[in-house]
Amino acid sequence: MYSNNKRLSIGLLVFSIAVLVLSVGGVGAQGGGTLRVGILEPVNLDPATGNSDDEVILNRHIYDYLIEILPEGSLVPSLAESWDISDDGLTYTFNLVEGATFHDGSAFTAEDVVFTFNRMVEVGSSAVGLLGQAPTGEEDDEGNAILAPTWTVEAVDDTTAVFTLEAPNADFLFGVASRFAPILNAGTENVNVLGDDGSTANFNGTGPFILQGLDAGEGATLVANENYWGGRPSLDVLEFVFINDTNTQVSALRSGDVDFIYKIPTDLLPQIEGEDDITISTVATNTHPVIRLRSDEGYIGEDVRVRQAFKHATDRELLNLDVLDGRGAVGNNNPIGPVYGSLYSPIEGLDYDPARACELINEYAADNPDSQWISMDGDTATLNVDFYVVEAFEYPLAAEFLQQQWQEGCINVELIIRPQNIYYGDNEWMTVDLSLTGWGTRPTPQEYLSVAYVTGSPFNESHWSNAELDALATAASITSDPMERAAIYNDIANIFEQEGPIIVPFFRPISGAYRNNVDGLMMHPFPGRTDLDSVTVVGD
Amino acid sequence: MATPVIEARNLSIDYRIDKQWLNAVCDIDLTINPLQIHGLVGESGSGKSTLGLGMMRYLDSNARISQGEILFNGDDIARTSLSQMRSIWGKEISLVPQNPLDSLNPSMRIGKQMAEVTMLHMGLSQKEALQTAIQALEHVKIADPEQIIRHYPHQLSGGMQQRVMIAMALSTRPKLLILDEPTTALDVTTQAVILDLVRELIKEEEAAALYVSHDLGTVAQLCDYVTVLYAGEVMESASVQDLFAKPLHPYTAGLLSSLPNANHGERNSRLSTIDGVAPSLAERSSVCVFAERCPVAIEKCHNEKPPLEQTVGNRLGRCWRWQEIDSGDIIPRNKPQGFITENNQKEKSGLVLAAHTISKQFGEYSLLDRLLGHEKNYVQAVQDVSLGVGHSMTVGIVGESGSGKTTLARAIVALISADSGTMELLGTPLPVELNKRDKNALSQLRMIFQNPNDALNPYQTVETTLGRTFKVLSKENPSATEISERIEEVLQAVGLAAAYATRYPNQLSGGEKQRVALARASIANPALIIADEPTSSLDVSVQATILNLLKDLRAQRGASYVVISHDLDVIHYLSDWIVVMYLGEIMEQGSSEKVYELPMHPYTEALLSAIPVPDPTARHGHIRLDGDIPSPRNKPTGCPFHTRCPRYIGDICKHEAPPIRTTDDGHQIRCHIPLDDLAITQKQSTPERTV
Amino acid sequence: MGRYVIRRTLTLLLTVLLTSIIIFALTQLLPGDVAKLVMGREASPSEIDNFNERFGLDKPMPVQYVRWLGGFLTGEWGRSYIQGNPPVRPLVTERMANSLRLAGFTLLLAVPTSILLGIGAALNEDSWLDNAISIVSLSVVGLPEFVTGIVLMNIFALGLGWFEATSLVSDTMSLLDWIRILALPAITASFVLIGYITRMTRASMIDELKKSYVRTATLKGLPRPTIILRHVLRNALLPTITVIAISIGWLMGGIVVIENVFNYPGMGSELVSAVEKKNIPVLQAITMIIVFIFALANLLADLLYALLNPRIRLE
Amino acid sequence: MRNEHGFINFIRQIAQRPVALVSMVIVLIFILLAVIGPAVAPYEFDAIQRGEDRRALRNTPPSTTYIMGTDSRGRDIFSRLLWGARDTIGLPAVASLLAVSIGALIGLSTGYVGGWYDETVSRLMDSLLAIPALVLALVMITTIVPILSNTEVLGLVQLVDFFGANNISLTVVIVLLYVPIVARVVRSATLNVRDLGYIEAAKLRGESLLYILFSEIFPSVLPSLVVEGSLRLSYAIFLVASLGFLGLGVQPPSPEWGRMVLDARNFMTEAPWTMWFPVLAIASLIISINLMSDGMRRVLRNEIGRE
Repeated sequence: MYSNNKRLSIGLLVFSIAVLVLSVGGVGAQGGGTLRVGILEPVNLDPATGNSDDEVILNRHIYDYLIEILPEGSLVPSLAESWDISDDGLTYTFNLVEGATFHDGSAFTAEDVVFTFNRMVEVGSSAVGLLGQAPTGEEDDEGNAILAPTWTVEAVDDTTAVFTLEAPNADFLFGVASRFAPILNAGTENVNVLGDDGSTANFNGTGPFILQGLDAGEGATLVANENYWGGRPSLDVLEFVFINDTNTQVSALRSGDVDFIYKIPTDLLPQIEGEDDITISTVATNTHPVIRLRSDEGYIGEDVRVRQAFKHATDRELLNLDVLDGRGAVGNNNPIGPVYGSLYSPIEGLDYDPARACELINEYAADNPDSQWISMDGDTATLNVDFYVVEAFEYPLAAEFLQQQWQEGCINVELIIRPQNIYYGDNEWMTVDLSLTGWGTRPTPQEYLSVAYVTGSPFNESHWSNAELDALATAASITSDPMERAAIYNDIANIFEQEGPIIVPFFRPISGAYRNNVDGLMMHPFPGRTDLDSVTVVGD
Repeated sequence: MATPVIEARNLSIDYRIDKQWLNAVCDIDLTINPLQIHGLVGESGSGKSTLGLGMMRYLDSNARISQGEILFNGDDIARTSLSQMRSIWGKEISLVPQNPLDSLNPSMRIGKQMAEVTMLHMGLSQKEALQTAIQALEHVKIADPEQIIRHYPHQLSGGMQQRVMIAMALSTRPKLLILDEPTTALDVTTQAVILDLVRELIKEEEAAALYVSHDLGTVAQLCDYVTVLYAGEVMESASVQDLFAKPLHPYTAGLLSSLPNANHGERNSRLSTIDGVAPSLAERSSVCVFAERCPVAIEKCHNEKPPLEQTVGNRLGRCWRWQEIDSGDIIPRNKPQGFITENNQKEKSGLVLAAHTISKQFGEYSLLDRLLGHEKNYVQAVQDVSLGVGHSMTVGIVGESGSGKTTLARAIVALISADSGTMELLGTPLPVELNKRDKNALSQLRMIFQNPNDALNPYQTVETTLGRTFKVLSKENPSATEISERIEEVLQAVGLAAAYATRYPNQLSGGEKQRVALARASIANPALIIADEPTSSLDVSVQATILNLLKDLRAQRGASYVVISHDLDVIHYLSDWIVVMYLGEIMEQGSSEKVYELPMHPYTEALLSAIPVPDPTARHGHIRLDGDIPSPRNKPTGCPFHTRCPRYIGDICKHEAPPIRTTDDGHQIRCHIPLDDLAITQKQSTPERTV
Repeated sequence: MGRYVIRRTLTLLLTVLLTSIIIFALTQLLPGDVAKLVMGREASPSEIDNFNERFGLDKPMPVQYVRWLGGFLTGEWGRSYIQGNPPVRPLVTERMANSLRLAGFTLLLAVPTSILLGIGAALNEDSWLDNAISIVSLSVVGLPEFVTGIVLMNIFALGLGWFEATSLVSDTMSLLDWIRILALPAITASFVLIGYITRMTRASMIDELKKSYVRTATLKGLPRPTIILRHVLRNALLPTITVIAISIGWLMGGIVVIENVFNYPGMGSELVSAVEKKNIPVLQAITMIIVFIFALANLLADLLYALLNPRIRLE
Repeated sequence: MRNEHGFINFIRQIAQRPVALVSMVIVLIFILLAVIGPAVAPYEFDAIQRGEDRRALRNTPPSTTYIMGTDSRGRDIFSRLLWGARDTIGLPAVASLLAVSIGALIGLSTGYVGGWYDETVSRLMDSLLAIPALVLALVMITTIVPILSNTEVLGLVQLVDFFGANNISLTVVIVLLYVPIVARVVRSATLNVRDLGYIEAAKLRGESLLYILFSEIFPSVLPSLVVEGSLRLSYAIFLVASLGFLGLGVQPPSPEWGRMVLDARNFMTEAPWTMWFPVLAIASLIISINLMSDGMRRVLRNEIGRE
């Protein structure tokens, strides 16, 4: 009770100072100011499971990670001052900062780390997959294999937390740094659940900002944490305004109702480019659409010729030009893009050749005269299939262009544009023959493989199973040497190119924009992880 | 002679219809002298209401005074501004309108509405005005006026509402009162009371009045002087005695002789009729407007408009031939003839229709009512009614509103299902529910509806309506030619040319519609036709033709009729047997002569007494009933009539249902008073009527 | 009258109950697995189980309905599935307050304007003024709200800068701030209302003017303004009052499009987002509130009508 | 007395009212466009430009080649409007026709038969009316589409394939929303004539229920049905456009006008024509329908007044 009141009074004090500063109209000594960020309404605020940009950006300012991933991809200390990895790669020892406190005043200790990571297992966080998990051999009621983590965590003393792994995991640190792993206060029961009176006591982090109020559907107000262990942030107030439509976000930015937004549809960019008081910040990311053919038995992508035909029929360069005005990076049909630097392999792919596509379709048709997808016009075969497209970014537009391109390659598709709630909520993305799914940026390329491409991976939407790929992926997961890893990924890229059931036409850059009175802002490739605590806002 | 209260000279009022100004009333000369009640009589469309309201300079928004002047207090109010009229309206000239409920503001208390007038014109304070209103209400014999001023209009009965209107009109002691059909919406017993009251008050207040009405009977009873209007023109104008004694205009003569009691009980002769229909506004000609329908029109009448000139004595008239009429050289009306009876089936034994103890309740008792513990709220519309109809016989059912006569008729044809009781048609049982009746029953038992305007489907031609009826009801499947032959036949029988077959109802006049309805009822040769108020919405001149037609049809085809009417004269003229109903029960039934000429039951007696006789020399019936007809919801116990009965004999009437007393000839009377006692007093009162 | 009130109230409750079943059934049919929608497409099975258990979604539907109804009636409206799972009631009541503000402001604009226009048109029936008013009111009533909204926004917010284009509501706003935000949505909504109410007022006014009691009043010698004000208006406004009351219901829930255009945080826009996110507790609470207000507004309309109309009141 | 009867007379009287006449002509033109639009449109509705051309053709202002300019995807707005007339008018027209037919049937039968049947059906209709139209539409449309597209009911599958799940569900929504309203109007019109002499005369000659409903009562409710039908049409267009604007109606690339406004909204300042043309089209269509039905209503009122 006492601590609550204290926290409240500190909050009030801070807030009144902020208001005072603002109302005077001047800018405090620290630069300060209020930054208003226009975001979509966050949905799931549980730090261990909330995964969208809009969820992460809120949590990452209230909480701290053990390890921070910088925009360019490197891992730097945060709550963990340093870490040691044993030679066998099975023991990770984290040395924690001293003097960090949670917003309610309690001290940060290794117990909090243990609590956080164990809770992730409890609530079934996706991060567990990154940290490492393996089948227990048992199945649940619905026949899904029950998985168990392959690591344990313990607190050696207040400032030392140790993870012990059953098998080496080259990306383990990325798991620790993942967006699902902000450090919670040990013992918090309803993490990030508002109190009956709307109180924010359960948003108890060590982070640079304290959540002051959260109005469902409207916004969240965060105030600077005066006692932040890393030094008080420059901003006095960080305000998130929920605007559920990216176009409206753009209008709000232009009218000055918000200072920063981070997801601007490509076709709106030209109009902002003309604005004097707005700066556009574009970061290359690994965000990409995946056009995937379901490849298990009885589905359209079962025959590798069909997969290849689709690739030959797709002019990825042109698509990048048409859809993104050439802003994207042309992909080469595997999920690992140029942002991963050396891990990206710029292989020579199957070239755009609609005639070749037609040949392949014809061959396929000759071998499968009864195929439900084939229709014959004289000697020419045409492949007909429904093309499900998720309604996100400019993907529906891309689908329209693809539809036109494919026609020249003897592929005739009917577009079915689906809102996300149906496409994902009704599991269409996991079941239909041909679809376009969006994939966002992941800190490590390995994640794509383990989540969606190796045999039996939980979101293997194409249901592809390739033993060679599986073996290479496993090898990569335990290889920490970058050169060796790059070589493995190169092999993987070749498999994808020749046999893979997916087309990755481009990697989409993400553009944010801020008003020119915002200073020191640097967009993160995963925009939700953009760090705003050193940003200042001048004047108003 | 005193200066007239108001005088119209050459007054014409036009209406703008379809971008054209049409003459509604034309060239009117009308003078009302002090203390005079001036009757303005005419059929529908004659312009009497336009003129009546026009006299007080009140015109519809699409009307104008096109010529002439109206002199009131020496000023020509036809030319004054509306704002000047406001100081006259309600103060010097007041209106008692036709429909009191519509004429009162539904959301304002009676007292406030009344007070408005005196506050405006007499400068009274609200308190004084309310006090005046109470006095005014007392004046019109309303009991408990302190309560009434707090009521809203809908809480009062029609008679009370009209008393309020009268009280309001008289509250500023106006010089002139315009009464626009003040009793049309009222029952005959209430009408009698109101007319008495009006006459009394006007005399008392020393006002003059213009009484606008279609009813020659009330005019004869109330007025001193009468102006007859036809197609917007004055036909004749005379003192009430002169006019009724000797009409000098063929129209007036025709009107008077078309009344059902004009034959003085000669029930087997035709009524005199006025053929044709009145011209519409657009059809009015520059010749004699009545020439087309006039039985004595000569060529001149079709070429020149007769002037309104002074005729005998103080009378005015507009006819080229008034001298010949006056001298008795020509009889200005159609000659009534007897009815030609072809196949008289009167001798046939047995009954066409026998109904035993028919009862019908209305009202609901919902689940919610039960939950809230409300009393059952039934209306006993018809109770234990039995009657029989013989072959070629007409049974007339008479009663005021709420008497259950229409309910009874509808129960017989099964438009509503009787709750209890049995019926037989031509000796075979007749189910009470319509869907259980077979084709034979349906075709033998037909009905004519009250309102000719909605009796025919506006979207079907006469041919379609008649043809469908014939096809559905005939026993064999008639061919198309048979159907069209039959249509021609019945149209002829009801006096319509074959060309009418292709017309739609909106191309027919009211009388023509009722003829088609009659044709429809008789097309499949029914044994019994139920006619519910067949003439009540028609003008007297048209009523006569329909009444004649009904009689003709009966004479020729031998069908039986049950005729329902509130008009005892009509019933008497048509029927062999009369049934008198009150609050759902039969009070008296007997042969037409017996009931009409020697009524035994106090109610029948009162009813007869209330009928205004179109003869100013006849003494008014003296029996007046107190109060209003009780609501059927709160039907009195015992004898239903006891609350108003002038011969109430005590608690027995209140607590015990009266016995049915039957005389030798089947005359039945429900009354506690023994027959002999009833007969004695009746003999004293009946000779007063010059029937 | 008492009986009438009881009957109407019972009917209202019955209707609301029936509607709640319809709504509940519909929400169950909404596409997509709730847990997946909330937890994200890559949620693990255990995540989903946790979620379902936490919100009782593993129970059979009738059980869920009864629980929900019971909770709703006792004021325990549950917690939102999303955004820190705030309790639903304060969330919805806040939206309701916003909607009420907008509704109130709209009525303030629309009612006097339209009644004056209606009376003006009726008193000059078939004149050029009447025709002009009729054509304009028919036109604005037919325009989709997004059309008027966008036009107004272009002119007054983006062009002239008088009002706000988007409605960013905060707790510390002054009345003037509110007006700047409410003005455009309210004007947009009042266009529709003005169309309706003007026509209704005109029609009933014309009907009333033709009634015999007006003639009676005229022939009492009362001046025209007195007749209009004292006699005609009260009767003529009866149907108008009904329309106004009903439009409260519409303003509270039916102006989704307007709220969308101006990004106004009313119940309508919350409803849309609840449908999209399948945030069933919020969705149900909001629809129930809207239906209830809608029904209540209708009831209010009927009762007002009855109260002002002695013919019904004294029945 | 009138000699003409029925429809011709009705049209003639409408022709005497300039406002009603003009709006009727405009409505007819729109309907004509819905029928022949695609045939006369200079370009395909989904003719998006590819490659380098696209950048140049995006959001170009009106010119002789593209008389209403192009949209953000380089598509000819004029052509899209012409193609879109079918979705914008056709679907609401079919749907409101269905709603009017079903509503008329329910209204006639409940009004005439009465009793518990009337009570039950009317209560049900009231419940549907107790939910604001757009709210019901929102919830239903998101519900019906997936149900339809996942259906395996034979016949329905073909229907969905042919018309599209979205169009069918829009139609169902409109029908569900408007049937109660139409039924209410027809019911009260039926109640007005139910007890008239000519209906009772038909009863008394033992006519069947269907004959009475359709041959005797229907003609007299037809005028109010026509007026109500045209009102419903305008509301249905309104609704489809509004849902399109909310992104829930007819799905792209179909050029439904409400959806066009939604898409154009982002370019409100850069390429205002992309928004103004569809806005103008919707506005003039709906205003014309309203003025037309108002004209019809006035003519009908005069008719009744005169009889």
